[in-house]
Amino acid sequence: MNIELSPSELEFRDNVRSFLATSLPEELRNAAIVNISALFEYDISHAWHEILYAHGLAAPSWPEEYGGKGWTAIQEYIWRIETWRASAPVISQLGMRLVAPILLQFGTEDQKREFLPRLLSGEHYWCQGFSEPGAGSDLASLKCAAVLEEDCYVVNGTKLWQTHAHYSNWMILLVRTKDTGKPQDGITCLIVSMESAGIAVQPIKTIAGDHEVNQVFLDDVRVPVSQRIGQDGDGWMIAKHLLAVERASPGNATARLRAQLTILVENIHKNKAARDDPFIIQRLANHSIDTDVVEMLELETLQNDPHQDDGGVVASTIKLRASIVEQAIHETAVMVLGDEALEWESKRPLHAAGRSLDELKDLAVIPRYLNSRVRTIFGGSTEVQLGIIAKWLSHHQGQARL
Amino acid sequence: MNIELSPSELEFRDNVRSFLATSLPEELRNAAIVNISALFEYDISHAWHEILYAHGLAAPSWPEEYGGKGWTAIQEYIWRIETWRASAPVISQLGMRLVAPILLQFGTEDQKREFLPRLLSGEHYWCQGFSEPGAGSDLASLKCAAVLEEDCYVVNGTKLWQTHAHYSNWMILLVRTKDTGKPQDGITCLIVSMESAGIAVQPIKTIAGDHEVNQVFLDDVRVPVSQRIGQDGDGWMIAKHLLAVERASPGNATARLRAQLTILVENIHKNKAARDDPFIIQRLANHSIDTDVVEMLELETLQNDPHQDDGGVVASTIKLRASIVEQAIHETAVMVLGDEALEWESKRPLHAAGRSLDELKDLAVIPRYLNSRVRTIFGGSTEVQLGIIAKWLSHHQGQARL
Amino acid sequence: MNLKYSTEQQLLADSAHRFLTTNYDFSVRQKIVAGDIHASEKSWIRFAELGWLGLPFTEADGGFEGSETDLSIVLNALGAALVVEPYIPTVVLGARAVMLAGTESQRQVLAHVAAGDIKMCFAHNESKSNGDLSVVETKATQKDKGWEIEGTKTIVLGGGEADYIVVSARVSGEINSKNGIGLFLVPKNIKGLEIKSYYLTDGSQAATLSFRDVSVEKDCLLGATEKTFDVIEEIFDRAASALCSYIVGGLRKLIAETHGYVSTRVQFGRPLIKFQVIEHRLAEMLVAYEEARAIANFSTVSLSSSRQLRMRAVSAAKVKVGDSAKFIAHQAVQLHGGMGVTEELSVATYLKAVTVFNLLYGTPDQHRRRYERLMTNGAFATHDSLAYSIDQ
Amino acid sequence: MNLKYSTEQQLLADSAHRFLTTNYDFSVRQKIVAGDIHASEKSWIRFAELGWLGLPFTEADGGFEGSETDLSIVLNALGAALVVEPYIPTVVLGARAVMLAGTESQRQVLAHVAAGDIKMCFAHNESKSNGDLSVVETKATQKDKGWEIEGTKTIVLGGGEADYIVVSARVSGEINSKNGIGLFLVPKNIKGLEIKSYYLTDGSQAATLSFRDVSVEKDCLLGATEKTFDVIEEIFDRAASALCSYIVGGLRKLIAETHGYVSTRVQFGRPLIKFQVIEHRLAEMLVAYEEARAIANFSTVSLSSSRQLRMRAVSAAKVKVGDSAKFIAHQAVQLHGGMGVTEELSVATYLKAVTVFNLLYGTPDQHRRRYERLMTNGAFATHDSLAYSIDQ
Repeated sequence: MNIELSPSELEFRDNVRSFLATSLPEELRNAAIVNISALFEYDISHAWHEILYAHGLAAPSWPEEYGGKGWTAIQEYIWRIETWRASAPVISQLGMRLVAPILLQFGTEDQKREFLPRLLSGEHYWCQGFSEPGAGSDLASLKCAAVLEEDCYVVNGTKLWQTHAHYSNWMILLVRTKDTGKPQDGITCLIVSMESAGIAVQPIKTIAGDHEVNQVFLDDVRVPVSQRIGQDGDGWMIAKHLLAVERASPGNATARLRAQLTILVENIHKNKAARDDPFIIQRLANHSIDTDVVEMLELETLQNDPHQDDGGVVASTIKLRASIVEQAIHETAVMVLGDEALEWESKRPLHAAGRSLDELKDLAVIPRYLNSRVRTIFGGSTEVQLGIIAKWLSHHQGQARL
Repeated sequence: MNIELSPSELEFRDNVRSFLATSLPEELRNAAIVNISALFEYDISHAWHEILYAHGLAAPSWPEEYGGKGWTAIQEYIWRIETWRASAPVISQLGMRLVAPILLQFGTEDQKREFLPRLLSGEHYWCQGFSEPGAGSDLASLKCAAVLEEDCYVVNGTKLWQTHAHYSNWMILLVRTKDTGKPQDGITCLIVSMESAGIAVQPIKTIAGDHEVNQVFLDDVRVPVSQRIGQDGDGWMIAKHLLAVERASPGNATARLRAQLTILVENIHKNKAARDDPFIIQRLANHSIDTDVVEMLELETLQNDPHQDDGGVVASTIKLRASIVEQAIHETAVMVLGDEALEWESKRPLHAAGRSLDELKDLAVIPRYLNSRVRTIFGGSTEVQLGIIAKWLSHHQGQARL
Repeated sequence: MNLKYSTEQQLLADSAHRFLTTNYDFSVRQKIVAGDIHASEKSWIRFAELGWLGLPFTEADGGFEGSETDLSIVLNALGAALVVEPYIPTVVLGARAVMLAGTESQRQVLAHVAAGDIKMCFAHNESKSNGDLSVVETKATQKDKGWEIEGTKTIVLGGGEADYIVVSARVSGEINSKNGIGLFLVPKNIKGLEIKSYYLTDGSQAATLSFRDVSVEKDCLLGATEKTFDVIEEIFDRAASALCSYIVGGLRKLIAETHGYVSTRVQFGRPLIKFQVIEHRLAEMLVAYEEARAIANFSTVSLSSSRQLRMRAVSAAKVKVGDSAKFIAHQAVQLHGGMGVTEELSVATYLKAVTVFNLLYGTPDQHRRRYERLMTNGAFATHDSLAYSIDQ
Repeated sequence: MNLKYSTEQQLLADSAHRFLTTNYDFSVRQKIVAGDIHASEKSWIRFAELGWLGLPFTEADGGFEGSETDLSIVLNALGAALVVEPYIPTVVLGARAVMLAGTESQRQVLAHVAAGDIKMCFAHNESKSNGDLSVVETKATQKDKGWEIEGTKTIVLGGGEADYIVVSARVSGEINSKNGIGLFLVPKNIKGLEIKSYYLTDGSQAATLSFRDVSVEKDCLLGATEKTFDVIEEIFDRAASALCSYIVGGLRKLIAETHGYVSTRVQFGRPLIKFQVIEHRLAEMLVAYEEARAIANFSTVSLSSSRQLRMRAVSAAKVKVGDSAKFIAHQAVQLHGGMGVTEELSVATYLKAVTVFNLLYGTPDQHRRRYERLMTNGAFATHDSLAYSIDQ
């Protein structure tokens, strides 16, 4: 075993670094630094999307024929580490990393031609209509129903937790098209224009005062059959595939953590009491070691055969640990700032609050801590991950990986 | 609310202190200080029993007519705190605090006359035959069977975890006398002489090399019906009663913890690196605060009406926390001594190893840490306690105590 | 020793909780935080009518001579409802300074507090304090007719709503000398006082108070300056203890809310509480609550005891309640899943209140260090029972 | 970058585990710990035959030129079986000192090690060390024909079984100077050397070595004294990393044992593993194991890298593996219930091995502090990928 990058990989990294140094506008960078919500605010991520698109870097991991660069997993990894390191925003992952692979795998040629270029250019912005009130971790119990009437599905129901639905023009939707048999078998995947008649988006304000997620009501929404992905009843399989794709995001966890660590280190440096506090330094060291561990686990996955699914046990381990480590980092950030962190600025997005960058950095600390609580809830809660891991272990008769 | 003792209670404490100062022999004290197992070694606890008996203090909480002093709960509390504070051994609790209340409550006059005085004097030493292989937390599933033949029960089966069975001359035993109906209904309580034919005691060596517990095999052991406690089938009720009595041991948890803390403080004082280590001092402060909490919870119980059973939720909380705090104290003790703790002295009892008191104190650190692991297992594991607490909370519709 | 509530105290607790459950539920609180001043004022008047605002004052000062325990009971109920009005700044801090150090004529303000006419605050913290109570840079200079105050006070709880401010200022000595600090009772509308009001994480209100050449009368000085540091230290401890009682009330509510949620929310065909992991998590939350409750009571009973016992008990409580509160609030959010991080349910607001709690009047780390200092200086012995405190 | 085992390495792992499962199960280990010297010697010879004892040596020295990864694979297998023979003292410590600093003639000892004829140890620690590697009070004074060594070495792993001892002694400088330390290769039966052998918690063997006027030849000195501290530091790191690989093997076994136990043990009518709390606990143990495994690999690959990366990686590993190991061992005992604390099952012995692990070659606290120093001194940047290490 060895851990070092090859000379050509190091050169690739240096090229990424210089691209970022010249192409990332300072105002975007400053806005990204004080971004508090789970995703980057639409105004900054979209602006960055356009810059990347202009440089052919909107979706570098896509195949070249669709406008990507066909990067290797290690190159993607380096890209992520470097963009977070440079405090660049991350552009919407939903379209780029979830919708696109589904279209590539299951979409018709027409669907690919229609949607992939607009996704790449940023003209289309996507949200995901999977969860419902009462169907989150337990996706198979979803109730939102679609009835086929001639060449349209007529959809009725409610979806919950649609991130950025209020900015989106398209939604990828799971609906129930059959009520009998195994609940998993009656699910179908549709794509729906958010401008369709009968769609209402209701904002949900979350713990730090952000409007990031929504509840989406569908009332007799007509979706042409041509906007079905795969066959009727393929929804569960597509969702599972999407989950597997979601797992393989090389460097996502590490890059996020290293970026949060960097902000924390900066805050500790600014604050003499924190700098001299052995307990703060101890916490920082623990966070750094925990991040080293997450990175080792992620680096190992770079060599994995993407077709050899391990049931997600490694992805679950990484997700579980990275979530907890990130929460702990934000707890330390609150400790470092102390009671100075308590002033609440309610303007959102925070970067538009008309305050100085230094003030914004302090004002971001508690909102970020509060928002970090969702890390162990969304995207598969810690409890769900432990269930997956336990199942894997029993399946392997208690034998862990060597 | 107020927390202070009354002047007469303080006077009582001072009397206990002077009694201990004059009556506790130094060699017993030194042996008790390096006692590593869950109970005090028989040789020291029995010697101390004889001294207490001579002073009429072998069972001060018993009613005066049976040789006790009829102490109040607060007096008992003070006694416990002071005896641990003076590093006195604690005499066998099984006979004094478990068998005696059962005899007082359920025993015949003959049984009381026969057994209580000998228990008090120390002539009889008891062990408990409840658990079995496969029936620990799940006591109702016990299998050791007794068949009535004329005026004797004939007992066959195996009991596990009999503490000090190898020093005992009597055992209080739960047996199955009925195989039909609810498993709880077919259990009967017997008292058995350890000299009975058909009893074999097999030592179990535990993690720190101690011989403290045993497995007891019963092969056609004949027990006269006159040695049954209560009626045939009363065993489960008696076990439940015993559990309730066991819960009300005012000061037990606090006094133990304060004694362990005292040893830890002494070890830290001796060791300059530990004394100057902010992390060690932080751990010590946490242990001390945790002990303060356990004591507050115990002090509150002193005013409880013993007839008003709360289902054991407070006792469970105290047991759960005290076990964990004690384990953490011993982990710190290992850290304080560092690699100097690693030498293993296998002689048991440790106090008889022919080493100096200072050496013995160091040699006791790791065995004590290892033995402390049973705290969260025996006497109702942490998982069992959480189950009791959860049940209570649901029974009270989620309303905690004010 | 007596660690149970009396029958009267049980009644007080029941009535306080009942009153707030009926009149100050989460929707009322949300309205108040969104700016409904009328609802807030109405609540404050009701607090006065219930006798809560004058609870600890002597009868002569218009109060009810309530005990520390009585006060803790009201604070517990206020915390269960997460009341945002400045009860602690007014009754526990500002008024307490007057009680401890005021002359008879200065104490006249207390009757107005009890009646609900006057709110107060305690302006001591400065940007350089960093947890050290002796740091006072704000200056009070003696002028012919009185004093002139100059300086800035930060994170003054209730500072934007207070009618009267108790402000500390240095009369003599170095910036961090325990001697030479004066406390001054100042009305809010005095010339030269600029109040910059803002909200904290949980929607409660605080302010930065800037004193620019503020001239006050001679009789605004509270008590002798030699004793002022002790007063400040006691108020600090009383504030920390009051916050503990308040948040413990919130934690109890949070457990009830969470228990209710997991009992009704169905996943994979059964209520969440039927999953053993959830069941045990709730039990762990209850254990943490019991610990917090017990040690908060220790701090309450310590307030009328010796200085060293008080400091030990308050610091133990602030550490343990802080850790327990964080655990319970985090788990409450976790068990609520996505709903736990919306502003629709109250659970997110309780987490915010817990966050504020852990940063005010000493963080758990700061209190742990004070506890360590007391322990290593021999202010208490770890082998003694807490009940031995009286003759130490 | 390559973080997978090669096919050959996979085979090495399989054969090592298979060999020890067959020939060194828990009952064999118990016999050896109880004093069966014959069984122990037999095992040692087999280790030699399998090529484990000369694994890292060059071919010229009688070895197999195994990589750091190869060595970690064997260590992992040894840890799974909790092998008590002094493999680490001999191969990783004593022999490594000779490899790093020995002359060709001194290196002749390595072939004997590889053949299983000679065991070694590394005697550096002293009672005043307290984690500081530069502390050497033992003195080496130059005499006409060679050196005279005087001093006492404590907690020398394998010190009672070693045929050759590498001992550090001060040639010049202050007691904690990094300069002026010499390493000497000394046979066990030399005049004036008193070896007080004893057992550690887990049944492995250590000794106190007292040197009283021990005269050694001139050519016993290993390498130049200016470089000796670097050698000692590297051996310290290699020891810590080896211990990590060893104990990670044990942890994997411990999880398998625990999984097996809770799968068969029935309580309240069903196997323990059917209780969700137990199921999730096992999952948490696996997560802790994965963390330990991954970071131990980081330390392995760092050993042939720069000094700073090595120190960072080894300290990160010793901290994380230590914490994970303690968690896993505690939970393994807990889930075994009463059986977990008997000497009948192996689980108690694994806890003892974990306890020893956490006290040898730097405690988690000591390594955390070294990691902190590297971090705050800028030896690495927290925003850089571990894979960037090469050009830092």
